[in-house]
Amino acid sequence: MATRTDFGPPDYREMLPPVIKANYGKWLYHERPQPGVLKHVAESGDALYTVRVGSERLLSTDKVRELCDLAEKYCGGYLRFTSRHNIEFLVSDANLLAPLLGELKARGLPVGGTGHSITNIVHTQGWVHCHTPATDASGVVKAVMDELFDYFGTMDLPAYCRISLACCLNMCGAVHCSDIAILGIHRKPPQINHDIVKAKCEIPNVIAACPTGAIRPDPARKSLTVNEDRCMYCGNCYTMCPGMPVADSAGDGVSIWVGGKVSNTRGGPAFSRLVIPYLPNTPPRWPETVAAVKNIVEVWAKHARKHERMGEWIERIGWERFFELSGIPFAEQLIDDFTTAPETYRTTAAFKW
Amino acid sequence: MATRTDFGPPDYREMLPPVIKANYGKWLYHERPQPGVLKHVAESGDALYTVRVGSERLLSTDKVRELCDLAEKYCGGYLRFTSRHNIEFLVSDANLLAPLLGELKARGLPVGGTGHSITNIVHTQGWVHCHTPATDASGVVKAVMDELFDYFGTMDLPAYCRISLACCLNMCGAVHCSDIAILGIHRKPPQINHDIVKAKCEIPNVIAACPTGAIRPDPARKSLTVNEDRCMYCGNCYTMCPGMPVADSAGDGVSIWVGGKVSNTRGGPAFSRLVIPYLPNTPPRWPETVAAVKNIVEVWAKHARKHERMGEWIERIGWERFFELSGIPFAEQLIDDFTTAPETYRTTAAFKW
Amino acid sequence: MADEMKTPLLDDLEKGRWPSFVTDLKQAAAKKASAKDLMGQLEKSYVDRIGHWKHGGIVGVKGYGGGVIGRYTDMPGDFPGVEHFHTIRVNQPSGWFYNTKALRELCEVWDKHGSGLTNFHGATGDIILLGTTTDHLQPCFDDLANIGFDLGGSGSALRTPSACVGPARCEWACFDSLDVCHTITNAFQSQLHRPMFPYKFKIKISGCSNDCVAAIARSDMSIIGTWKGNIRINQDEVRACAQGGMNIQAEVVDLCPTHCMGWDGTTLTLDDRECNRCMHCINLMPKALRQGVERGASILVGGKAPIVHGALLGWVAVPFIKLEPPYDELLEFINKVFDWWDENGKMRERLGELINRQGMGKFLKAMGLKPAPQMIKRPRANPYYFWREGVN
Amino acid sequence: MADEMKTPLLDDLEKGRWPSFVTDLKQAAAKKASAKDLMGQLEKSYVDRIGHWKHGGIVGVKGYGGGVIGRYTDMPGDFPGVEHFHTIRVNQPSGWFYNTKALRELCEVWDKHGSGLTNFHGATGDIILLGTTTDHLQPCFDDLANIGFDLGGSGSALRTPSACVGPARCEWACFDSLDVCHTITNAFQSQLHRPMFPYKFKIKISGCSNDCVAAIARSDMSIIGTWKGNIRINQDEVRACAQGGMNIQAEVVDLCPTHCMGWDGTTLTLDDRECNRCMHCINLMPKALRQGVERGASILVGGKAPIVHGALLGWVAVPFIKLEPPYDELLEFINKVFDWWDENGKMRERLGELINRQGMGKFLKAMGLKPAPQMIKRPRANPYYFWREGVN
Ligand code: SRM
Ligand code: SRM
Ligand code: SRM
Ligand code: SRM
Ligand code: SF4
Ligand code: SF4
Ligand code: SF4
Ligand code: SF4
Ligand code: SF4
Ligand code: SF4
Ligand code: SF4
Ligand code: SF4
Repeated sequence: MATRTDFGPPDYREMLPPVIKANYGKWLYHERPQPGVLKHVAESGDALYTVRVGSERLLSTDKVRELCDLAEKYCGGYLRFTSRHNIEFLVSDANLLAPLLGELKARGLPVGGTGHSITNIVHTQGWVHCHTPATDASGVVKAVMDELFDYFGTMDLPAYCRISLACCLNMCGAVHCSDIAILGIHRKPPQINHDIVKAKCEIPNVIAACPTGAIRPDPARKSLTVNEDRCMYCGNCYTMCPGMPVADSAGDGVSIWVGGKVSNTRGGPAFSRLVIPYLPNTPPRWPETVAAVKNIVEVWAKHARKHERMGEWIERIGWERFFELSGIPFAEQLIDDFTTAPETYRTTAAFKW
Repeated sequence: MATRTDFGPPDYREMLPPVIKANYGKWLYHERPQPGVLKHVAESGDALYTVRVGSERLLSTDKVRELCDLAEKYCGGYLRFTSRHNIEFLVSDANLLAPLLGELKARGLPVGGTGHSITNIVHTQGWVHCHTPATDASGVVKAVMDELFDYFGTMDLPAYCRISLACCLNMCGAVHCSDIAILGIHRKPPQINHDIVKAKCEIPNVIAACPTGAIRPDPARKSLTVNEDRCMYCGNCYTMCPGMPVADSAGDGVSIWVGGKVSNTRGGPAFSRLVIPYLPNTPPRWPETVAAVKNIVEVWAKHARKHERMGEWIERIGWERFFELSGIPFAEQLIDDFTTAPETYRTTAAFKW
Repeated sequence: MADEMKTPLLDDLEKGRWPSFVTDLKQAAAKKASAKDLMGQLEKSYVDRIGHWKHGGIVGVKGYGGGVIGRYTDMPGDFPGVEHFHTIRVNQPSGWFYNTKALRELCEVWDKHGSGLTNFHGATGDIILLGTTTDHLQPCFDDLANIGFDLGGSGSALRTPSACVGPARCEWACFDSLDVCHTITNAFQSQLHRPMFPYKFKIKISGCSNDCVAAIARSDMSIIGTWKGNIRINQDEVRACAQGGMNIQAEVVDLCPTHCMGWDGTTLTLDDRECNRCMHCINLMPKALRQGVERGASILVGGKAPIVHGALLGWVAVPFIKLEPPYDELLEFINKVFDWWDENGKMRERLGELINRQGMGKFLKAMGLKPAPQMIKRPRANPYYFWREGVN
Repeated sequence: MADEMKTPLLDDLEKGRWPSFVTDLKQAAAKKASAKDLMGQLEKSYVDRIGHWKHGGIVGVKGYGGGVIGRYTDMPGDFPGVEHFHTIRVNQPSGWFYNTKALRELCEVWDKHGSGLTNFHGATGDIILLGTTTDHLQPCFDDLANIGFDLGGSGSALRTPSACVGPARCEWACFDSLDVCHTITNAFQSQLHRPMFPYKFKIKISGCSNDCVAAIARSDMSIIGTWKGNIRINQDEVRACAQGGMNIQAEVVDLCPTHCMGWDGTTLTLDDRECNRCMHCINLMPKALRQGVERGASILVGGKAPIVHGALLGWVAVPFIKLEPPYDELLEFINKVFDWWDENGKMRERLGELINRQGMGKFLKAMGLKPAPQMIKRPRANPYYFWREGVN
């Protein structure tokens, strides 16, 4: 029997609770009765309570079943996950809201992540499953969220603050547009294994993969050479070719980026910008990274106006002021020297002391 | 006798009228008593009246002597020129101001160019002296200034409006940061004369001169070939090599750019942006160009807020609105496709209909 | 088994108030040797400060060219359980909604064939089944097919599209994001399952410009809801907001990027002609303000992460498109994009990079789209433009 | 002679109220055959809609490698008077100030040796003597030297520096722009007169950030005046402005880019710490507001027109430098820049392009400058940075 293929994902309609089916596309407004709880009211008058629960994302089947138990008990057997990997319980019976919240509390499942909170950190595989990481993902996220935990369950920040993590420059966590991004970086050029290169790699593709043109053919060896002066350790050659590993126990670590944003509100989408070029990998709790993120959140929370995202605040006060207020030293690496550099230069004599 | 060399320009101190020598560096404030007249008051209480006179820049020695006559009659024999090629009479005796203005009027020498006026058009050589122009300079300037003349002698515009002209992409007029720029453009690839290329040109330098990499060596002929698909007629190869002329009677013409600025005030310096990719060369009065410039000035004058330069106004209302208000059709060439293109794309879903 | 293994570093991460992935690892490790060895290897990584996976290899299931990420430990002697430890990408239902029956079935399949570890969800949106052996891939897929779950994308293919919660639970969905996601996913099954593109292609779908799936930052094609016509204002509700403590002037009017609003203490005025539909005011007063009635989407193209030539945000290609079933215009547009990219793209060149290399003009022409100022922030500043045949 | 020549197209440009260059051409043509043939050729260009000059050749005077632009007609048969028609670039006095004696002497020299046509001034700032023959070049220069006028720059050399009117007539000059211009010009005479750089190098000097010589847009090095410390406010004069009809709130406070001002109808407040010294408020109220007392300049580098890689605006290299005679620190900095550029620049590579190619970090290091946030608008968005030796 030929395997059945191309049948596509399950129909989402089968996954919707009755209250949603009934009011699909007819929601009128929402409120946030308390942190972690949304109330959506439909034209029909129906109300749906959503309870958002923080998630470690890396779930065991046991944990998934625990969530199913809860969904069956309180939500008619329906639940969803969010685009930031949180769990959402969909409560149509208002009377079940308080009991659900109580049980979540009892089980240590944190409720929050709505509105002006710090919600889940979008992240990636790290040492758990990927072959190119410069840092771990789940461990750093756990350490940071433990420290920022109070911000998850409250909504008192000036605005949204989205934190993301990616364990290498591939940026699977799409950290490049986050209020705060934690990015794993390598700091040593690839250690070429010529035998592997020769046996397994398509030389022209590896050369084309290098953003800075650091790779040249080495025809004598049927391999490659790397101009180490031009290499900025992105690891893209390794993606293309197992003979060019870049990971290094001592060199690898974490960088911190701030001020990115995705939504089109006010100033619109923006890239995150490098503010700390390197912090060491210090498992299990990455205290330097945790402290850096916490400091940035706190400085922003203290100085920003209401509804001002990280980047909007910094663009208002100026980056020179951000470095002063945050106490982060201004490192040379922060000055762009890639092809996009001219956009970032101060092309005006107007700046602050 | 060896020629005397490297003695440098005349000492500016010899060129300063007594009132300036006496109050050098001690000016306190200025006023604009009327269009074209500045009054500078020094800490000493001394006042200096400057009368600014529009200039064609291309002056005959006779005209220079006429200016000297006036300077001797009213200004103790001193005058200056401005960074935009206007003439400034420096009147220290307030009683001579009115007579000077009278005589200027009688001679048809226009007074103006101060404050929120349209001052002289910075421009270049054009067909008068250069070898690479795509249009004339002095003629276009004369035609445009005749039409905008009333704006020179009044100060009722919302803000400064600096107009500049350059006759080719070398942009000697530094038009790239003007409120309105008139730029000569070619529209045909170079017509290669292989004999000249072979005899006179350094092949690698010509190749390096091409911004789009359109030029390749033609070793057989000891000459060059141009990939016409990649050529955008900048003429830089011709600058390097007489065998590659780009000028063309039918193809050449004028483009219009808006929204640039130099001063660091408010939004700071900015590049001008292309809005009309081509208008024909129609000597002696370039009516299409004159009409286009006038239209832009008038639309801006009508809609901008006080102190809002062309570019500041457009950035506030959005370029989509500028095209609507000005009635200028949006041409494909306006969309950047050079290396700077990504900066110019609309990377947000927020735009106006 | 479990008692031999010491993982003091990981154990430390069971402390603290945020849910711990280490707890999940331990739950799985209690049942599965592979999960246990995963923990062991991870502890080793924590000690060594480096990963212990080899460069991935290509593995898969019959008929598909993707959907599985091959993975092998570099310490098979120490951790034989993860000698093979491939992940399976399972296509999530639109909007990540589930009934518990479906979830429980998934768990069963995964307990049978894999480590018992998952990601809900991967960054692209798939359900990630984390770790199985090569010989289990086909049986696992067969069991998944039985419960109605198909694989997602990997490699140089269309990747699993994803959509925000949309009309299912959000008043701002300007079109049916779930249905569009489902329709696209089904329409392009072959492109999803059989890598034959120059590189990966991602589509993300947000019902409004709040962009809750971060489409603009990380998809080659973002479909983002928007509207035409006036924002509907309920002045009573505006006043209620003011009474409730909102500073309408400071929080709403002053932060409107187009400065098209006014507030005199009783009435909110809005010059809709100048509004750029950024959503800020509506976000702040969901009861008082509603989007215009003529709804549809903008399509942005070219978004992606930094590899190779730097990150790109998506940019406006289609300012407005109506999105109603059967979505023919949309599907046709996607097809055209695929064709043009497929034909012109170099190996590993994302759509945005190709457009940058060739110029947006060529892309627009190929798509039959008319250049419009809405597509750019501002016109070009350099004089390097063309008058070649075909250019207007 | 004059009566044979018909120039109907040029004649049309004698009409209208703006001064006509055609009148000047005719004045010169009445005296000089070269000027007459220039007119004739120009009329021909107006008919043909194309220039009639050949590609320039290299001509000059003894001891100098520049200062003259060679020019030859492509119609020597029709216009023999412009068979050679070179221009001489004469270094203007700082600030373009003249006494009439000097001007009259110049006119005499030019009537003797050239066409009698000039530009006051060229776009770089030189006096342009427009059109002479090769054999007149040296005698003309000798006569110029006699009256104290030296040549300006051309070719791959330092170009004639220029400065705004500055302290001579402007209350906002934060340093002596005329003196700095004069000092630099004299200090680098050899670099000005003997092309030996990779390409041209322009220096422009503005006494304050209004930048009245457009330095930031068109000079490889812009020296732009600025200050530290508080803007001095005369509240009476502020009120006088208000009484005079100025809307202080709308025109001044609301347009301040850093929003650091306040106005309550009687008192203007200003948080100088947040002021970026853009000059807007001072420009509007010159009697009421004065710059801070500690004055100096910022040095920006890299500005240029679009050829080859696109136009660049100057960017901040030295946020603050004191500028007082003998300006040693400044001259030393310029020397360092020359050396580094000379050593590293490719042929026809302007300073800004070299910095872009090598990275600002390398430039700063070579200059011994400490990286500061004032040098950038914002930090990098791409993760492509180095940890090589020498990088901090
Ligand atoms: C559930 C979720 C969509 C989904 O399909 O899963 C969602 C749901 C809602 N979003 Fe969102 N957003 C969700 C991810 C996002 C993202 C994507 C991301 O963070 O990766 C964004 C873009 C973030 C960015 O700009 O970097 C996002 C930007 C917004 C905004 C714009 C905020 C701003 O001013 O920039 C709003 C409007 C608001 O809340 O004022 C919004 C508003 C909402 C509303 C109020 C929409 C509604 O009427 O139901 C929902 C509840 C918000 C809340 O958390 O209080 N949602 N929202 C996502 C929850 C993620 C989580 O678990 O925390
Ligand atoms: C004479 C001159 C300097 C020189 O050394 O020759 C000069 C002189 C003055 N400028 Fe200027 N500027 C002169 C070219 C410029 C330029 C350069 C240019 O146009 O190429 C600029 C930059 C223009 C730009 O941004 O594109 C320039 C931008 C300013 C500004 C800033 C205006 C703004 O808001 O953007 C001021 C301030 C003001 O007037 O409010 C200013 C102010 C002044 C003051 C008031 C300074 C003073 O206190 O004396 C002078 C009289 C201004 C007037 O015309 O009303 N000056 N000024 C130049 C006259 C040119 C002409 O003939 O028209
Ligand atoms: C599993 C996942 C991370 C996660 O933990 O969630 C992931 C994991 C990998 N990504 Fe990714 N990417 C994942 C979402 C992303 C995203 C985010 C998104 O899709 O929204 C991005 C950024 C958006 C984008 O594509 O621009 C992303 C950008 C990359 C890149 C850089 C591509 C680029 O053009 O810039 C690579 C490198 C490559 O493809 O060669 C990459 C490559 C990889 C590889 C296949 C490693 C490699 O070099 O071959 C990783 C396999 C890890 C493993 O062993 O399991 N991954 N990757 C995400 C997919 C899960 C899913 O299907 O739901
Ligand atoms: C005379 C003058 C125009 C004018 O009418 O005022 C001029 C005329 C020429 N410029 Fe220029 N440039 C003149 C100021 C400028 C300026 C403005 C400035 O200096 O402030 C610029 C833009 C600023 C800049 O340098 O970035 C300028 C940017 C160019 C360029 C492009 C250089 C670049 O790097 O982008 C070229 C092409 C080249 O050098 O190969 C060029 C080349 C030329 C040549 C020599 C033609 C050539 O291709 O060799 C022109 C000779 C014309 C002639 O026959 O007389 N000229 N040129 C200006 C010099 C007069 C003076 O000394 O005072
Ligand atoms: S960010 Fe890099 S290391 Fe992390 S999962 Fe993606 S490809 Fe792997
Ligand atoms: S790590 Fe990146 S920069 Fe270095 S050689 Fe490899 S591809 Fe090039
Ligand atoms: S802009 Fe071009 S044509 Fe005009 S003077 Fe300069 S180099 Fe010559
Ligand atoms: S005109 Fe410009 S683009 Fe065309 S070949 Fe010459 S240098 Fe290249
Ligand atoms: S993107 Fe818009 S429609 Fe979709 S969930 Fe977010 S707010 Fe609602
Ligand atoms: S949607 Fe945005 S632009 Fe439109 S009125 Fe509201 S805040 Fe202003
Ligand atoms: S640049 Fe400043 S100091 Fe110089 S003239 Fe202009 S306003 Fe005065
Ligand atoms: S100089 Fe500019 S930034 Fe400073 S207070 Fe005045 S307007 Fe504001």
